[in-house]
Amino acid sequence: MTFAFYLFSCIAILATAMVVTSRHPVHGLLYLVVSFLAVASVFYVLGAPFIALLEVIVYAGAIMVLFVFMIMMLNLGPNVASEESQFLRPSVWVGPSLLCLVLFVEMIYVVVSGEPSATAAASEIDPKQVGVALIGKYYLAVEFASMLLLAGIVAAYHLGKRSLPDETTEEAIQ
Amino acid sequence: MTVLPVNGGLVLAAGLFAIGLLGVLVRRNLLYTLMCVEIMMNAAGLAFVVAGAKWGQPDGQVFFIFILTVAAAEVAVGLALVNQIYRRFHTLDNDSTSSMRG
Amino acid sequence: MTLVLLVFIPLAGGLIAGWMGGKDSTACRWISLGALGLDALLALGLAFHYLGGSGNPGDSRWFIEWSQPWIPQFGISFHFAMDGLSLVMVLLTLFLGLIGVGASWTEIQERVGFFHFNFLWILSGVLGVFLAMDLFLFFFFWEVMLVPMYLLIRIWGHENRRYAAVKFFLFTQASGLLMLISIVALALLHPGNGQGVTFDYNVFLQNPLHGPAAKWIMLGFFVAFATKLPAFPFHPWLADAHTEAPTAGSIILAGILLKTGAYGMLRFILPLFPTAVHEFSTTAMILGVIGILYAAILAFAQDDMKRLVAYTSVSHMGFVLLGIFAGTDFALKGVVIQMICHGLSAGAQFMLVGALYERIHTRDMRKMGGLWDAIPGFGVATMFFAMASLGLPGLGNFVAEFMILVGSFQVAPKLTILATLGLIAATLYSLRLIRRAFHGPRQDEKAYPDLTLRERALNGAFALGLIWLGVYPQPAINAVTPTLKSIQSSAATPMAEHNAISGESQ
Amino acid sequence: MLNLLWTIPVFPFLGFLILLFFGERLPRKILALVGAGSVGVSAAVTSLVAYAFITNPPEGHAFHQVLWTWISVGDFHPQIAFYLDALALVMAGVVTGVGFLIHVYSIEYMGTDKDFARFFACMNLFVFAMLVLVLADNLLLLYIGWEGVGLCSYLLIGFWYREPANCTAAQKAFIVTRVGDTVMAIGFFLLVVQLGTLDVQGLMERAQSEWGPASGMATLAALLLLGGAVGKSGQLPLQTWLPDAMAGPTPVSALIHAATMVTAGVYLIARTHVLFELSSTAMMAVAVVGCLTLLLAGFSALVQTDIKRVLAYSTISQIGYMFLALGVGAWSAAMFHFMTHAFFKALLFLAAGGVIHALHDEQNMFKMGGLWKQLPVVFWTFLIGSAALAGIPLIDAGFYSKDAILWAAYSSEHGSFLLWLGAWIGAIMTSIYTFRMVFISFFGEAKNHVHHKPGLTILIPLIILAALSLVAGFIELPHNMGHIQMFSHFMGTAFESAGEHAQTMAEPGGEAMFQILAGVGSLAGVLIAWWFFLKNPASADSLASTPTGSRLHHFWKSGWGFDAFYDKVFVQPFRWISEVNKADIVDGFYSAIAGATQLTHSVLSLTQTGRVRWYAAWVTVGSVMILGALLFK
Repeated sequence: MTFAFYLFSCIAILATAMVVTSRHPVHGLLYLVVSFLAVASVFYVLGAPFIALLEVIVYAGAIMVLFVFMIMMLNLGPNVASEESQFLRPSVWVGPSLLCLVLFVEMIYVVVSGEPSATAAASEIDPKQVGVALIGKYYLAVEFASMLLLAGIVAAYHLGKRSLPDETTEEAIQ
Repeated sequence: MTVLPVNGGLVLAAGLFAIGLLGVLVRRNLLYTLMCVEIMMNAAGLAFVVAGAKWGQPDGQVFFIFILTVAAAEVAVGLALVNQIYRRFHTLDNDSTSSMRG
Repeated sequence: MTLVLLVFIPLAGGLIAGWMGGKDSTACRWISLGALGLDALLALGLAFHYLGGSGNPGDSRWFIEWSQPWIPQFGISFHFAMDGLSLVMVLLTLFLGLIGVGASWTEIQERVGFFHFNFLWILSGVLGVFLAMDLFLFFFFWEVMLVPMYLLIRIWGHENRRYAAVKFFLFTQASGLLMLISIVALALLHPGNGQGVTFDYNVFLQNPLHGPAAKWIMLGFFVAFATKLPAFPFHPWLADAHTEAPTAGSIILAGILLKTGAYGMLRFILPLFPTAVHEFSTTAMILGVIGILYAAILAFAQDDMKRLVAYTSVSHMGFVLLGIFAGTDFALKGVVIQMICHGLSAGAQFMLVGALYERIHTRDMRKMGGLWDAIPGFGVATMFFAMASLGLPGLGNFVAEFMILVGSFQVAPKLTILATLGLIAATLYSLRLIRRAFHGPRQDEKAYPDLTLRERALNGAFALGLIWLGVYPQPAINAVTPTLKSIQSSAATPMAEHNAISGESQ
Repeated sequence: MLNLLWTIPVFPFLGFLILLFFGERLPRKILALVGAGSVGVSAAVTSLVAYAFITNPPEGHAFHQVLWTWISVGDFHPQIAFYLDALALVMAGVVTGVGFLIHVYSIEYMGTDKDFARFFACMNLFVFAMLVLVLADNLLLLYIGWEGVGLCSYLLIGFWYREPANCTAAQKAFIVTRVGDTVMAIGFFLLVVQLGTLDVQGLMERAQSEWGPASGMATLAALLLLGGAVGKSGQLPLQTWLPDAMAGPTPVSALIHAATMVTAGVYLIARTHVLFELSSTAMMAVAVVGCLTLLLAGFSALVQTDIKRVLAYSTISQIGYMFLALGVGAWSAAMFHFMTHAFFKALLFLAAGGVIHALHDEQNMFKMGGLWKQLPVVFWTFLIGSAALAGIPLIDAGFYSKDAILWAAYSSEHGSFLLWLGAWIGAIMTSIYTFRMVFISFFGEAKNHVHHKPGLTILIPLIILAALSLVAGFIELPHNMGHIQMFSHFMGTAFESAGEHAQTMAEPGGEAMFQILAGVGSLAGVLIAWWFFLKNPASADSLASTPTGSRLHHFWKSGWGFDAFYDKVFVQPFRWISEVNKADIVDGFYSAIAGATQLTHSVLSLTQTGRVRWYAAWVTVGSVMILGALLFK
């Protein structure tokens, strides 16, 4: 089990790194799917099969499909890739990388210094438990989440319309 | 009885988060920015699930579900915005879309 | 219930006037006049009943009291009460309110309904301030009068109104915040009546707060009231607000809103924090004296007529501050008379400046001169109120200033002598105003209409009030005597030695 | 009859109200009737009251009439109440009597002025205020009149307000007297706080019983009251306003700045004489102020060219005599001189006004000359007035009243030889400058044409006043010449101690010598004036053109440099401060807060770039720092 965990972890890290560095959005997207699948496996290893399934269905499935649709709709030409490579000079990488590294080190420090026993007994938490907690203790949060989704739908519908009044350019002219 | 690599899980979450953040900071393409935000949220969810697993409680997973919801809504709205922006500016470079004078 | 009605009538009148405004602006003026007239009749009825001798309520502190729980968890209630001091201030408010409606009869031509809505809501807030005996309610009304006043300046003001309105708002709001903190701190720190937190004035009154906390809370109140008053370092908002406000706004601002600061000091600071006041009184009196002289010098230098009058307000309010913190019988009674008289004289002066502006379209005295030739009625009226403002004996301001100065002479002779120099300074700026605007050669040969009948009537009302208070102020003094006595006895403990001295020498 | 007392001030006040409200609409004849008539009625009532008072004196020789209680605070109850005793009666008589004559005179003098109604309104208001002042039963009510006359003085000096110089003079008069009034107000505070009343009689009793002689408090209170008196009466050091006050119309100068208002200070001190008697320091101060003022003003009068300014300085000087008399405790002598002075100075001003009027507002004496033939009545009355002013022996009122003062200055217990000497030199100066004025303006060659001769309404008041100037002196004669003491006996009912002074003066031999000296002095003055200004004018000019002479001339003419001094020390710094601080430095502090806020805003708005990646970077930096702070604290 431990071995599986480390394996999938490595895959997730590598795939994610490829996402960040890839030149073409579609390539990045595929790496992202890989990453999500790896994380789903990690979930399974950690004893959360329901979440692993959700990860695959919602993240790797639905959300990624949305991205794909969007890329297809925008119909980005080949110049995007070359443009990207222009942006991605090494000098651009240095600062943010250092910053993220520091943040990473700090987080590691938190994790390491927090608890002497680095491990815990594995115990699977089945969907039933999750369901009871979700509809019991967190019923109000579920309501909020549903409202959020509704708001997301409305917003996406509104923004997705073709003819929005062109405020930005007007302001730019002023 | 197997032993869970709790620390390993948290370190993985931290790593994914850092990489996602790096992407947000470096990439100028809005699509990439959105993808990297997804990565970061996923990492956060991972941390929740690991913590839940450690204490043997379902709450971590519940929160992953909430994060999932937020991510879904965010992607929907975000992609609609990307669509709109591309239509208006004919580019996805988020530096060139700023009209603020600041 | 009468008290609630007193506060409620202007509120309702404001709503109706605002609603009517779009259709018929004359009707809307009459409605606000009617609402205020009704209110004034009510207040006069109360005055005759309770001050006219027969209806003396005996030993009770309040004439009328009305209380209804509002937020019982925190001991907050709709607690209104009226005593002599409140009654006098209510009468002044309604009098100036009526004058204000009259003064803006022709001046305000745009958005008349909304103007009267704001105007009446200010008055309602002021009435609430004078009647509320729950500190939370007091703060509520304190804010109610603020926002419409801001709008009044912002919308109907003169050239620089935006700056003035924002300045007014920021000063009052910042100081109001301090007061809110003080009120909450007082409610939390006060032992109360043993039934949890309370904001009730009577409870605070029975058991004044002592110690270092009292000092800080007192300072919070002081800064808030001193800003409203305004006292010396907190005065800069006033000149701009008064100068830019429309005439009715200036009248209300100078006549009543400033008085809420003095009222607050009398009502809350003196009796609730006797020891703290005792320690602080010298500082406050020094601030008062500085205010008197400093503002007088500022007034002397101004070219803008309205600004000059505005600074005279600061100077006169310095006397009020001096008197309040002198705390003697003489001084406190003088303070009340000064509040009324300043309301009348400053109100009249602002009205005259406004009427003059309507005719010659400037307030710059460098562009005036020799106006007595063209509009002698204005000259006479301005002369009269300038004389009132410089404390000519026979007019109310003299009685007030004399009593304040005698009262403060009992406790601080040296400071009083300095304050008395303010009388000379008042002469300087008043005469300079007359000299530059009305005397000297004419600057142009245009003919201007003199005071109309309406303006004469309004000025006459002011003048009669001042003469009455100048030769027979006793009714006003009698009305507030019980209140001031109880304020003094609450504040007396540490001041006993002073009163003993002054009592013996009399 | 005495109950009519309260109506005396009411009539002029009614007149004022009528003129104020209907002045624009009524014809001039009615205006004149109301303006002069109201004062006339008041004078008639005064004489009725006086008759009742003298024939049938009330108990204690004082009548007290309470109208209502003004203020009542604690034990302090000033009332609106009138108090009539000999002192008040004499003052009221002079105010209404002389006032009436001057009003009548003004009907013609101001006849062509377009602000006829305003003039009479102010004059009536003045008479009202002055009557309140003299009849007041307490100092607070007196203060109403006191400031009221100040206001009227201001209004009337600035009557021709179109001329900026007049406005300046008016303002100066008000402000300078206000300085004195403020000092006096402080004195009131002291009295109220210490003695608990301002009621004059009660105050005097309490002062005697609680303070006693030579008490520091009494000295302080008396000196503070003196401050007010000095301001109103144009004495050192607040005398500078009075010469400028001549900017007003001449009847105003006659009524306010010669006969009545400026003597209010004398009245105040006489009224509170018990308080002054408690303190020899204060008495000394009064005497010294009087003596110095009469000398200084005498020298200034000597070099003026404007006829009204000569008279103004002479007024200052004569009031100096009254102060001197007060300072040596010769209360009734002071009041006697006040009365005769009111007659002859009003006369002089009115006669001078006649001349000025006849010459179309020419006030420079050196442009008059030779007028005695052209304006005979005016000339003779002016001459009588001058004789009274100069104190020409035996024939006129001025001699007797001034002589009483001179004698008291030497013989009284507060007096001294130095005070007498000063007063005597002053008397010589008086007669020099008076007859210089007479000789220059009425004799010599005519330099100006008389445009129109004064009518009867001008001449009748002149003649009446001239008669009074001659005969008024005979009601009080020194005991070696007739020994009539009507006036001092009458005044004695108001001043309990006045009788004692009469006894200390009983040294017949010495007094005769002093009378002769005084008479010789004034006659010598006439001779000197005749020599320098009529017989031999060149000698006066050559004296004035020597370097010392011209400097002295200039110095005296500018009133001993007081104006320049006050300008440098008070006026300029005040103007400077007010000009510098026009925009209110305190506001600068708040503007600085606002400025700092705006500065911070503009700095921070630089970070609002709209570049999402930078925002994210800043968020990251922030979280790194917060995490770091938490971990490695």
